[in-house]
Amino acid sequence: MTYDYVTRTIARTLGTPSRGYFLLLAGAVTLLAIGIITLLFLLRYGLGLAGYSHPVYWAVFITCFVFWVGIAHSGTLISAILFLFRSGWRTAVYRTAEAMTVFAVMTAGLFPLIHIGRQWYFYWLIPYPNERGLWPNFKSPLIWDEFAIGTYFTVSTVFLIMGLIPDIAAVRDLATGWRKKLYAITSIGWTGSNEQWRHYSRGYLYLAALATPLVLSVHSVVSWDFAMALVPGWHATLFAPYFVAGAIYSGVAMVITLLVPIRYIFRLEELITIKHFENLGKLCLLTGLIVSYSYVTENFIAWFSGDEHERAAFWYRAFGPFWWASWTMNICNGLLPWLLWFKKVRTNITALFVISIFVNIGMWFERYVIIVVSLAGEPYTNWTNAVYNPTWADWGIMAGSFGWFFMWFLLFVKNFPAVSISEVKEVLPPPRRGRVAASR
Amino acid sequence: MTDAINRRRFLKVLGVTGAGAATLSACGIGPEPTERLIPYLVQPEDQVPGIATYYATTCRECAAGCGVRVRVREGRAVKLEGNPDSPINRGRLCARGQAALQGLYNPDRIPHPMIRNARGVLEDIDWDGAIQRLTAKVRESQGKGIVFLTGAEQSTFGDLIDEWLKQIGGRRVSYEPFGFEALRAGNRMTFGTTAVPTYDFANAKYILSFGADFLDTWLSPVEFQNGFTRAHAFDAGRPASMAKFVYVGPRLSVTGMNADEWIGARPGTEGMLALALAQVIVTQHLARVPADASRLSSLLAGYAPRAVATAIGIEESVIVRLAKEFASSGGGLAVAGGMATQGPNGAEIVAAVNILNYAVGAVGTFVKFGAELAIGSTNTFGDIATLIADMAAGKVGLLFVHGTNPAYTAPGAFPQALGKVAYKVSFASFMDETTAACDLILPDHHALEQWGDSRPRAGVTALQQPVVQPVFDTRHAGDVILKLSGKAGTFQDYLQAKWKTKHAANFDQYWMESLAKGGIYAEAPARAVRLAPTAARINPAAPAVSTAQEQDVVVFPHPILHDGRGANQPWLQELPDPVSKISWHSWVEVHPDTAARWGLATGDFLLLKSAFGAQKFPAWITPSVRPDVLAVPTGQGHTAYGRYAKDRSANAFELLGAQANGYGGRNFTVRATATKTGEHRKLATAEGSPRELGMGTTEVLALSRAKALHPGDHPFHYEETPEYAKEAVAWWAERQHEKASHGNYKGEHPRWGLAIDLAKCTGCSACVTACYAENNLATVGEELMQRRREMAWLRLERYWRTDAHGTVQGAVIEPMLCQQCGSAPCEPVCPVFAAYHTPDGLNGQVYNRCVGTRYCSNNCPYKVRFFNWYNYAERGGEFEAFPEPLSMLLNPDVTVREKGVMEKCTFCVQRIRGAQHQARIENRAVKDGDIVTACQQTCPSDAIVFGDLNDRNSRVYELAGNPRGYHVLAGLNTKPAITYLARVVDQETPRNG
Amino acid sequence: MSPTLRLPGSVRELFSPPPKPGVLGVFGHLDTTIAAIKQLREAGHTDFTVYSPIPRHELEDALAQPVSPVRMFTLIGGIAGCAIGAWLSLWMSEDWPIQVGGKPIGSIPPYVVIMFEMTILFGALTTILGILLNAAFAARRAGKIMYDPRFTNDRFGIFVPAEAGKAPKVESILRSAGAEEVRRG
Amino acid sequence: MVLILALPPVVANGQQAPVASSRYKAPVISDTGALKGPRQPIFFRHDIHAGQDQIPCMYCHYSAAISTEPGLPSLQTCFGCHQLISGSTPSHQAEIKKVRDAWRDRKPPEWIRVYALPGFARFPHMRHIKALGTQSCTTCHGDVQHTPQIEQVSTLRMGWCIQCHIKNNVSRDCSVCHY
Repeated sequence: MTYDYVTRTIARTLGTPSRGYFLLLAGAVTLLAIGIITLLFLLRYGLGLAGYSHPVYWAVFITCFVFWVGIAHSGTLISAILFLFRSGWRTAVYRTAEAMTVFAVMTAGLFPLIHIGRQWYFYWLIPYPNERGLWPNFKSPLIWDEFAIGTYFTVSTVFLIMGLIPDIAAVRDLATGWRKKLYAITSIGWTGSNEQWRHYSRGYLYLAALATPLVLSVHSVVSWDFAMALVPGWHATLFAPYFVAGAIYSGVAMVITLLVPIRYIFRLEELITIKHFENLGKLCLLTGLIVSYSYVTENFIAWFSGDEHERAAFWYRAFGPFWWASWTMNICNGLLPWLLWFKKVRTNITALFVISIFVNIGMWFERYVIIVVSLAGEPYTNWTNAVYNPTWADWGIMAGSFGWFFMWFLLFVKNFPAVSISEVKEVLPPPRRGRVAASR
Repeated sequence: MTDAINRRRFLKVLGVTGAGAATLSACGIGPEPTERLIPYLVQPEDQVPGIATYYATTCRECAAGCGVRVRVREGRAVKLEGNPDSPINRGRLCARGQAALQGLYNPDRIPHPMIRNARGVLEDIDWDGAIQRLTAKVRESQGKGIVFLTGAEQSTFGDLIDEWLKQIGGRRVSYEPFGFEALRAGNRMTFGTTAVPTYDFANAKYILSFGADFLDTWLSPVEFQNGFTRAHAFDAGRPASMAKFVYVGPRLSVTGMNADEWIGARPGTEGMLALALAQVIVTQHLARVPADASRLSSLLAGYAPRAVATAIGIEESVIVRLAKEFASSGGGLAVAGGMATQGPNGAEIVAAVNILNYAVGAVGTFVKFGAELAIGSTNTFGDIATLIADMAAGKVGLLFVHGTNPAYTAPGAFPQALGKVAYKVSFASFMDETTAACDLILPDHHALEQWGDSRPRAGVTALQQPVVQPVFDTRHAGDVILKLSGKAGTFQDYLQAKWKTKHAANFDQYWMESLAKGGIYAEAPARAVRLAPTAARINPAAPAVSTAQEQDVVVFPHPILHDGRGANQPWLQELPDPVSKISWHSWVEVHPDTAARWGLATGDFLLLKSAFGAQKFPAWITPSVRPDVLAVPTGQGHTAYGRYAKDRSANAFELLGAQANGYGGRNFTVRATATKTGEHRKLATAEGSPRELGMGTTEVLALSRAKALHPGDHPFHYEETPEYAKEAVAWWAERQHEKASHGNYKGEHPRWGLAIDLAKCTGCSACVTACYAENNLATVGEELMQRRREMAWLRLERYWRTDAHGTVQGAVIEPMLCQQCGSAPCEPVCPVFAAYHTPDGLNGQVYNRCVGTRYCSNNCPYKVRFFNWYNYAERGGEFEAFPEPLSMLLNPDVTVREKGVMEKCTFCVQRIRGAQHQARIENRAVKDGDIVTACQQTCPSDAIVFGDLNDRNSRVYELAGNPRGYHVLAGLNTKPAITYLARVVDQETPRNG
Repeated sequence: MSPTLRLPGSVRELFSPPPKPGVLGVFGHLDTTIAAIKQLREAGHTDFTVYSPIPRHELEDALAQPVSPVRMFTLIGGIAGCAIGAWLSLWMSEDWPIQVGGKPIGSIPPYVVIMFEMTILFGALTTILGILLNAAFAARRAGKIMYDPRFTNDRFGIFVPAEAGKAPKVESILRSAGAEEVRRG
Repeated sequence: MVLILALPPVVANGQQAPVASSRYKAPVISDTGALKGPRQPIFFRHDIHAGQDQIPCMYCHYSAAISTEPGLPSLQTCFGCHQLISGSTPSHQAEIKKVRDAWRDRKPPEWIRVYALPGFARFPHMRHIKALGTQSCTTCHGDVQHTPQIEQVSTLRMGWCIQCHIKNNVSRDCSVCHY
């Protein structure tokens, strides 16, 4: 495989889209439209349209929020952490993962704004100097959230763009017409001169070094939205690692879900090989096991603590009216990944794809269980245990979020190299005169 | 109605000042000030804008005649409070009284007189026209039988009617659906008088109720509840003791819930039980039995416990024990009424209970004849039956209806008979079932708009004065009658003239004083009664045992909607029934065993078919009713009356017959078949888990243990920190406090707190409605109630209380409201400081800062924060809570919340600030007792006390240190400002659920 | 950045520096490129530019470049971010003291989160800034020089600035090192 | 407003400061269109009543010192004087006639509101007058005594309230104004 081959194969993915692509895009936009219409209704009539019921004051919206933030995690993990670990196999997949990250955060970021009662005052959460002289409450986990998500979005975005620059330059030098102009601007004069590479590779290293703790922090902060509260089932020190693992788990699953079709549609079999998928599978297995372990720990501690409220909460979770949600979660996240112990499964694209879908579902339900069920069965006052059912408004917004995410993702893969050109080249043996000194 | 009309009427109602207008338009918390300011033409000398004026008048929601003080702001009545001068309610008020305002400003009131035209359709008519027509009608129907049907009307207005009827030759019939025929008949049998005595619960030492629901619907609930808690509460003014309360009846009512012991005797056998007790007492000489009681020995002989135990359905030993307890208490009081006395043998049961009272010498001490209750003077159901017969026979040519709605309470028979009446005139304020069938409608003023008086009991005359301008184009029925009878002057003049006859000497001063006091309150001389010879001949025989397919169905008065008159007041509809916690709908109570036998779940519909009618009710599975009894409340199922009442659930009166029984009463206990219809309904209930499950929210003490407590004991104290850590923790807490005491928090501040005595709280729910009234709480309607979206800042959690065997003996009611925690979980999680801690220790909730993340509610272990899912104040909105003119009773001192904001109990912060303003103006400090929260003010049993916990001399400080005191979920270290005092039960091993 | 650096008159000027005459050699192989670099250095050339589609350590070694100063940007940015985070949370709490949950007005533990996030944010942003500035100034120093689109694909290149006089000598060096193609501009 | 706070206590007690406005003569307004503020149904001139004639604010706005609401004088109050006083110039007479007509027709004028707070903010007038004195109306309402037609001189925005609260070192607690 030569450099030239790599460049051209990847550049080919930017060719004129097929009808299938446009159909997908149309689908995504339709979902988005549904979401927007639902949102307009919520704004006009109030959140009552959603299924909320005392005391379940957080529900599907926050579930989706956590779900998308979770998805956002594998991207930076693969691009930054594995970069620091110098693991070569990441090069072929990290671009997709990173794009996914950015768009997932974009999606997640919307939910806190949608779910608040007076959406038009969302900016009150931002510390801006105002005539009233009021500031937000930095003790509130929600403000931490705002900072964490904001930072994460900014950093992962610049990280993605940085990685893109040399590749954009590469496609610029191949492209023609308006695309050339676009790439000429977006590649901000990249030539690949030694000076550029020198600062670039250094900076990239530091970005990776900064992004790594960030990844771990963001979902910890999100988890503290719950861990900082005293709701039994939320109030656990375990939450930060538990959520981070869960996030990466769902993220990796989502990467697989996205890579499989991309690889198939763009004929990237030679760049994205079975090996890559197997490694993703392993990652999935690892994080999956951590998550399952967390489930066990949660329940054990609830029993071991001897606190009747904790016990009641987890009993309600497993055998209360929401048992189906809990068991969906346990099966999808706890049992399915065990299949990945087998190499046969890990190396079978179809199997991986199916599992990844189920993991995504399972992880959505995990958040549903943690948020909705914990609130519904909060045992402090037995008097208030709720009956909660989502309504069309909940589903509408959720559909919209998927539309929003996939719209951006589809637009991205058609306009920018979905696989890193320069980094793939890096792991190839460089061209040398004669076959001498291939030893390297 | 167009806005213009609204505005004009609105201006008519208030000579508006800016404030008045501003608050009305201030729907939502956005800045929406009035654009126009309309000054008074002439400033009423007793009204200052921004300052509330209180007028004393009388509550006419039921016949008890409680005195009220109406809080008037800028010409609008915004709140009712009990009149402390009134000996009846002693400044307290019940939920129904609180809701009188919603009758006054009800959007469904008949705005102007109406007449049925040739096409049989009601059309508008002006007053003069209407009165002309009526005068003519009266003239032509003289001799054809004129009947004036009123409610319990023991008043000058009643006298006026009688006078006029004498003049035109007609008769008056007064009708109370839940009359007290049994009581009067029973009294006649035993004491030869039909008078209804007053009962002195306050001084009783042992209270035994045979179905008498004196806390919710029987005679004078507020008065009795006040008295009852004085007797029954633990260490209420007396050395640690409490009067035991035993309830005998087929189901637990609000009254039953408060019993220390529940005897679920078979319905109809209460009399036998009473006589059995008397028998034991007399034969074993347990009390100083009056000499003439010997006459009864032959009667009692037949009621030895062994003989009747099986028939009654309880063990003989229990009967003997009860008799011993009752007699040895040295102050036993037995009352009979309600469900027990609404069967065919009701009168005998009353007589039997009278005998029991007589045996222990309660008659004359606790049962006071002389101070008779006016309610006893209404006509019997027998008279109603005859009236119906006369009407059906066409013997009534002209019928006036005022203050009663027989077409609803006597369905079937009455409406049919009504059709036969030539001309029907109604004075009703609402288009209720009866009025809808009338030919001429002359809407009367609401009680709060009119002059009047009432004599609820001998010695007491309560005055009524108009406190607001009439909201609609209505007229005082008295004025109308005066015009008809060709007399000059208004009813006010008539009233004063009548009063003058009683007290001529410097009348004006007397009049003004009476107005200020709300009436004249004198003690009627006691009247001794002796046992009548008939007493020995009574026979309270029990009816046959109900068979499998035929059930005993008990129709009982709804404690909130009563006989249905409250059904169009959204506050009352939304207020969960104190026992079932079901709102906006009716239900049938089914015992779990029965339900299991029939495969019934809560919400499944049962079709009850009696000899007289059939109705469907959703089942409520509850252990608080006998397995062989079904119980149905009245109140719902209106076919007219108004938007809130119409076509809602089923009318239980349909199941009842219109025939009077032996003693001229009505049978409210009927035999009926019950069949599952297969339909199901999600009931709008506020009930969560009916059992407290030992999660430590409520505490119950056996009387013996409570007595053993000494000052300084803390049986419920939750030890948060181990000994070795105490010092460090204290030091740390101190440092934390310093770090937290900047700016506004520097220096000394009060810490507002509340003490709630569960031993006093009866669960009557008056506080809840008072809270709705004071704090502009929105009513959300049935659909949203089903989704648990009620806005009640204060809810009453009812947990069944069982004995050692797990059988329900009553309930513990826990008022749950914002605990105003010292270190509140809700505060730190709010991103915008909308929930924060005020210097005076409240959990402030700044509506206009709230963005609605709802995190505070998630983090509140008490779950007492409520979210505005919709804009309940939106004009014409789907969930509008204050349709014109209901919005006029909005409290101007409280923000009307917008959609998307969180709200919760504020400890009536507007009252706190008001008191502080006043104190500042008067250059003094706020005194203990200056601030009274709405719930505390109305509580008939004085269970709630508000004050400053930092003030060593305040009442609340003292109560907070009470050994029975505990904090809910103290283990969470939230440091609540509310101290609950444990419920005390006169029982061996009580368990709270 | 060298102290002798002259800041450009305008941004425009920064991005379009004056053209520089010189020789461009295009190489197909890494080792030949490295050889050429070595020879050029021996010949005393220092300010030539090497193009490559990917970063290679061999090239860096051959060029013996100093470590990029970007790290200073990252460090300063991080510290500044942390400070800003601390100021934000603490000052804003004290500006209008509001008590919540009985916690101190300004309590460090919860604010650590803010500080941390701000550290990362500013660190990342300044790093980007560092890369851009350094690259920009480098480009400015090098001036407007010859470039070939293949460099981003599979070719290596060396541009040696040289007046017409010196050019032939440079060309010969490049050729001898194995350049596929040598151009003069 | 600094001036107001600096006034001698005698003024704070309600008497007019002789120097302040005894020489003041309300101007003759020829072009009312030029005046700022909303045009009221009756061209009521505070500068004549409060300035020239030195009627204390509390005479009409009688409840400001005891109530949260300043109170709007009832038409009776106006008529009380204008029964006798019918104005010197034709323009004045015209306006005063409106008052008398209104009284005759029992139809109070609908004044256009100038100062309005949102429904969620409470401003207890008596507390502020108690603290700042009876002359302190001008603190928020401007130099009414010399204003022919009332206009809103202060923003009534929260920041504006807060500044004054900080300056006078009184509570900034939210629940003082918002409940």
